[in-house]
Amino acid sequence: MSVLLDRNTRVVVQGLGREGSFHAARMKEYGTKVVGATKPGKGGTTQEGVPLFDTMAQAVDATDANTSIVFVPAPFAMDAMLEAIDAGIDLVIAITEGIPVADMLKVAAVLETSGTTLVGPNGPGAITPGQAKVGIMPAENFSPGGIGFVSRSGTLTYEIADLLTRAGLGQSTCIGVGGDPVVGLPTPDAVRLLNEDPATEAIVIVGEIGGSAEEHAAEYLRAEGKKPAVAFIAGRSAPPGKRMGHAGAIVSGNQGTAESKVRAFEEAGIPVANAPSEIPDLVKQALRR
Amino acid sequence: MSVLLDRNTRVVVQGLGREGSFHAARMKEYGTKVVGATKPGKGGTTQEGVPLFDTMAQAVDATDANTSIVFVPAPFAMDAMLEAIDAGIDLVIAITEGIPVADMLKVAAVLETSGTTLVGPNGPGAITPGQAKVGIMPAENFSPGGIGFVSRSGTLTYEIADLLTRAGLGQSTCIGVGGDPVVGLPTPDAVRLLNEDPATEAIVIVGEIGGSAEEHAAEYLRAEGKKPAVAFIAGRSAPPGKRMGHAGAIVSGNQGTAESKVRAFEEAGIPVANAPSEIPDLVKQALRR
Amino acid sequence: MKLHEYQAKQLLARAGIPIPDGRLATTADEAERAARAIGASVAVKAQVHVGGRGKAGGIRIAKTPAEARDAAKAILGLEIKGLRVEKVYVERAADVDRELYLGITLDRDRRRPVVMLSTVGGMDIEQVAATDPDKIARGWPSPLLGLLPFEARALAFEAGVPEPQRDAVADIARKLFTVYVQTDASLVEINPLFVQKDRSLLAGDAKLDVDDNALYRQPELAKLKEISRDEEAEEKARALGFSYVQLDGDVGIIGNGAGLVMSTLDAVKLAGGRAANFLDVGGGAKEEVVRNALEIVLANPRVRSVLINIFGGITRGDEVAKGILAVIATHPPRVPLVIRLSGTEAEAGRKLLASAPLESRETMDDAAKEAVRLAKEPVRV
Amino acid sequence: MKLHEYQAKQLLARAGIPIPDGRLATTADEAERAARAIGASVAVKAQVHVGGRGKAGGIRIAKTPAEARDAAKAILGLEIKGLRVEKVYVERAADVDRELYLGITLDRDRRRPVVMLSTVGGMDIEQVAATDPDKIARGWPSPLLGLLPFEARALAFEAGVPEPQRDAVADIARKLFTVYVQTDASLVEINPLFVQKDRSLLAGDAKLDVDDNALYRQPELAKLKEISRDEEAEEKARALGFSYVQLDGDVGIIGNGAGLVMSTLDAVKLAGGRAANFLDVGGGAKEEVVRNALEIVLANPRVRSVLINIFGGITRGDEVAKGILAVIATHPPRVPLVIRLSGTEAEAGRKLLASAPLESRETMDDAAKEAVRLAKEPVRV
Repeated sequence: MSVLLDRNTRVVVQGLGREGSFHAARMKEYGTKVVGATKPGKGGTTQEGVPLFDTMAQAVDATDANTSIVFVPAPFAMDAMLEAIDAGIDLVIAITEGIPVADMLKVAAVLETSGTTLVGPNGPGAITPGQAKVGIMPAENFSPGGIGFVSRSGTLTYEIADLLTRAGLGQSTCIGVGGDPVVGLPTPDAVRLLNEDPATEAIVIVGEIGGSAEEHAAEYLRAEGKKPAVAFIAGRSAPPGKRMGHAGAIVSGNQGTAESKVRAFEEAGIPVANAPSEIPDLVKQALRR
Repeated sequence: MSVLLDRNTRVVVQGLGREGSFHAARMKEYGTKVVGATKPGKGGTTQEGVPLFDTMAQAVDATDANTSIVFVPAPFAMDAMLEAIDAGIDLVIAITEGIPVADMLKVAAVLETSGTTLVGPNGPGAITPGQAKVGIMPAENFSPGGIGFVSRSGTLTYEIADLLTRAGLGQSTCIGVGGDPVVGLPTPDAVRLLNEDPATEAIVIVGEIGGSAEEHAAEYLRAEGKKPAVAFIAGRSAPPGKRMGHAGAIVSGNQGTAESKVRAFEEAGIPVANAPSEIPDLVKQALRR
Repeated sequence: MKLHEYQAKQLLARAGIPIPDGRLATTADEAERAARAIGASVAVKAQVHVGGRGKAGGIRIAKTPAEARDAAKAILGLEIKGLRVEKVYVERAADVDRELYLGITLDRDRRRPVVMLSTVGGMDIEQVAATDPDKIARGWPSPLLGLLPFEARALAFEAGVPEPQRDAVADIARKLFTVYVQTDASLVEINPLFVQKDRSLLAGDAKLDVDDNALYRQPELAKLKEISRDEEAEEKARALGFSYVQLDGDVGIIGNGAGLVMSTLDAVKLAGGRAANFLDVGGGAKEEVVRNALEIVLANPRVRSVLINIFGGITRGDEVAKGILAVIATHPPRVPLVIRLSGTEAEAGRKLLASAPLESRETMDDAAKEAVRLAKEPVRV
Repeated sequence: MKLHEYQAKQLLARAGIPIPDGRLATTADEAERAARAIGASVAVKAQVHVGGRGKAGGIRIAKTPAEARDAAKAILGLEIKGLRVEKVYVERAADVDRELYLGITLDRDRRRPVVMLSTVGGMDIEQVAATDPDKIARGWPSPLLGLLPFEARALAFEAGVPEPQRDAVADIARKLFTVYVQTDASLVEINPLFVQKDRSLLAGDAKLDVDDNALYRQPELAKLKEISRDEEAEEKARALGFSYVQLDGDVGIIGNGAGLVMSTLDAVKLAGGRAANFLDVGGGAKEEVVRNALEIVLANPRVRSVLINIFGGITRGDEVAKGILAVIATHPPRVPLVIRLSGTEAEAGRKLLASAPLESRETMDDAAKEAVRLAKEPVRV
């Protein structure tokens, strides 16, 4: 068991450019079933062993795909996501960064009435180690196990997965929810999936300053948490009022500060690591209790 | 039993102008629970015994209304319908005529993901004789009974209800679905409601040339009809290519002609009256079988 | 409301859709000057609000300005389906390789706009729809999101538009959808959409009908309204809030509600007569309304009797009766009237009419029979 | 991207929102002429991309053109929060009765725009939100339908806007929402929205921030971009595809991924040091990228050591190592470097760097400790 993706995951790649084809090859190497890619006008041909389709609808018809991964450039990403939703894809994972917020608001509105789950954009994707990887993460840092892992950050995800793996803490599913202000599966929703996943024994939540997703995740776990959890917040040293990178980590007022997030987790009885390196020990302690 | 409206119907009037207040009074006379009306800026006052509210949300909060009737002029009707839907009203009945199709397309899109049923626009409303009238029909033509009655036409509804009543055929619920090209509850959906209503013993369907709602209703009854039905199509003498009034009855190609509709009903084993005056006898014959 | 080709094309051009260089002309002189300014072979095209102008001689190709002059002379003043041609559009002739069809209208069943694209252009699309439905690719964009790029692309693939034009056609489809939304169109069509020999695209013809109910918020388009002589009566009726359609029988019809009026027409036909018109006075008819309605119906010289069928709802029978009495008193009609009043205050109305010089009947069928009988009687003097 | 008040107001005016008569001036002369043209008392307002200009002396009222001249002289050249005032906006003074607040921004939790309206205008709205949240009416319109009339009306009722202005405020809210959508704004605000003594409304101040990710499709707005001296380094970094924020410590930071870089800053702080900057090189860093990043970080004279923390995903460790070696070979850095490489091809990278004049560490914590230690050492000559 796992959430979002497993051995039955069948992926169509949307945007088989340089980055898309590089990562399609890495996903195949990992054993993910990459069943097709969309490339309008090239339908019926193949590229590096991947069958190409003109439209998502055709790709789904022909391959029974249930997942897509979006690499298309930001100006075309909304269209790609909506095409995947329209084609009835269960899980869309959007890697693209730099998508206008207005586009994501439209996508979010369409998601409200669709059966599709969107992970991202501007995230590394998701991986169920040993079963399927739909993303751009370096696979060697991940290993199968019982830790469900949610992160708003890309490279920090690899860092922490590496620490967990070295500590012998394999992962059930790792979900990079994406760093944009508007994402398809916000941290609280991702946490809920893992909380309800029988294969997940403990949850690691990696947040960032800005927004209040971590606070909501903490509230949820306080009320309904079924398993131990450990948190980490990046940006605790950030001065207020400064915008740190594309992550949308804007600190303003009392909302979204590291303090507010740390307090929320502590009030929910969830230990908060001071540095990524502390996470594995905290997880082990939490599992022992 | 009945469909859409009954003794528990609690109506808010949207648009208490000259026409709205005239018909609000007629509805109250009939015994319909007219619990309020919206008149922005007049919230907290009353008009002719009807409590006024600034917004639909306030009206629903204060009165527990489950139904609204829309009389506001066409340029503001979309807003009124969307306000009612947003306020969680179960049944919206729109009397207004002349609403742009583009506005109704937006309303229809919103309806798709709401729990609200819209009857109309550009129709006379609906009545469950003896229980509630939410519309502009002259009540004296209607009487309680077992005939479910769906009509695309306004005055023709009164005419036929009068004929049914005189023939001793009372009505369960009469639904004037409205004459516009885009309506909230098209004929087939209204027929489905009546087909599934235990209090309805037979169904009368009054259609018009244009569109294919009657064909779809016939198909539905052919497959799933549980009770006898009788149909009438207005406009059988209309020459092709002529547009007859606001009803949107445009005859073009092979679609939407009187012949096509009559054929569809006959193929479903549903007798079609040549004139409204034939309807009561056909209903009686159908009930006898 | 229908726009002329040249008006529709201006709207398309504003949205970025390529159209041929063209100029409007109302005289042969102007047409010649237009052809000279264009400096190439031109098409001279009648601007009338009916289809089939090509078959009726309303389109001519001219290789020189002098030929354009002759073409305009031949076309201007022509009657096409009863409409006199008063304007021609002089347009650079396209270098046509193939013809596509692109149109957007309402799909009533789906309650969405439908975008239709076909490589069988230049034909009557309803014909194609009837005989070769697979040749038309259809898409139903959400009215809340518009025609998305992927939807336009999918249409182009489904229709089989070949590579060199595929993206351009999808782009034009999206622009046309913008026109459809921004003009509150009930129909917008490019047929044919030319593929030229140099592979570029060009709107060959354009049709745009505006939703009459939306004209109040389309002031720029409302100004383009033109009323032909044929449509004058309909237009006059519309200005009074009526729906009026002239037919070719002799029984004038006045009623309230489209369905009721249509049924009245049907009843006249069943009684062996032929209706002279469709006239729906709408709701709440009073004296002045009745007078105006009678005036419009009687303006048709073919009318030999008038059947007034009112079922009161909003409309009150006594008000209608008063209206009729007032009209009879001041402008006695030249033909017999048959009245059928029912519904709200109908009894009061019938009482008022009891001694008036007209026939009153209780049912629609009886009233129709009487009106048909009277229409067949010799004309009273 | 931030717009100046005068630019934002032009966009509001174009959408039909009333703004005072105003003119831009870059000299005292121009300000005097502007005041004369306006012919009334004016406000002379500094145009700088920071808040709180009023308290900093950036706004003055002038009753005569001569006073406007003096006011402009006093304001132009002023430094407000480190930004030099180079333009003033001369604007007809409003006849203020009351002040409202109207703003639109993103509600991340609801994934919708939030429209906020309050009768407590002129204040810092975050202050009001914290102390008096009930004083702010909020609405969350659908991004697919826009701010509907009933929603705007409900906001005006909820905020308690009194009758004479209620409809006008609702109307302005809808127009402001159109501006928000059409400009791809991340924030648009009218604060204060003046109610004048004659009951009319007027935008007192206007703020508009544009979503940087949407600038590609907002060419007109992109042209309005102005870079202050403070922002030059950030801007230069952005042009190279980096995110850069200058801070006030002495440990220069380079990393890939916003979260990782933030964690690196945190690690430096935990190790007792202070970061000099935030620099995220993004994905796929190669030689030139590393060189550019180092150049930006070292341009800050406060930097006494540099910590490079790369966790390879798209980015390959060997490429990063090659970049560092090339930079060291051609432009030996003036301060010690500490490198931490992990992830894709990290081992290969570490091998390449083995003999280079820099410190390499296996973990983020160790690397941070070393960088902090080095920053505290006496400067090497």
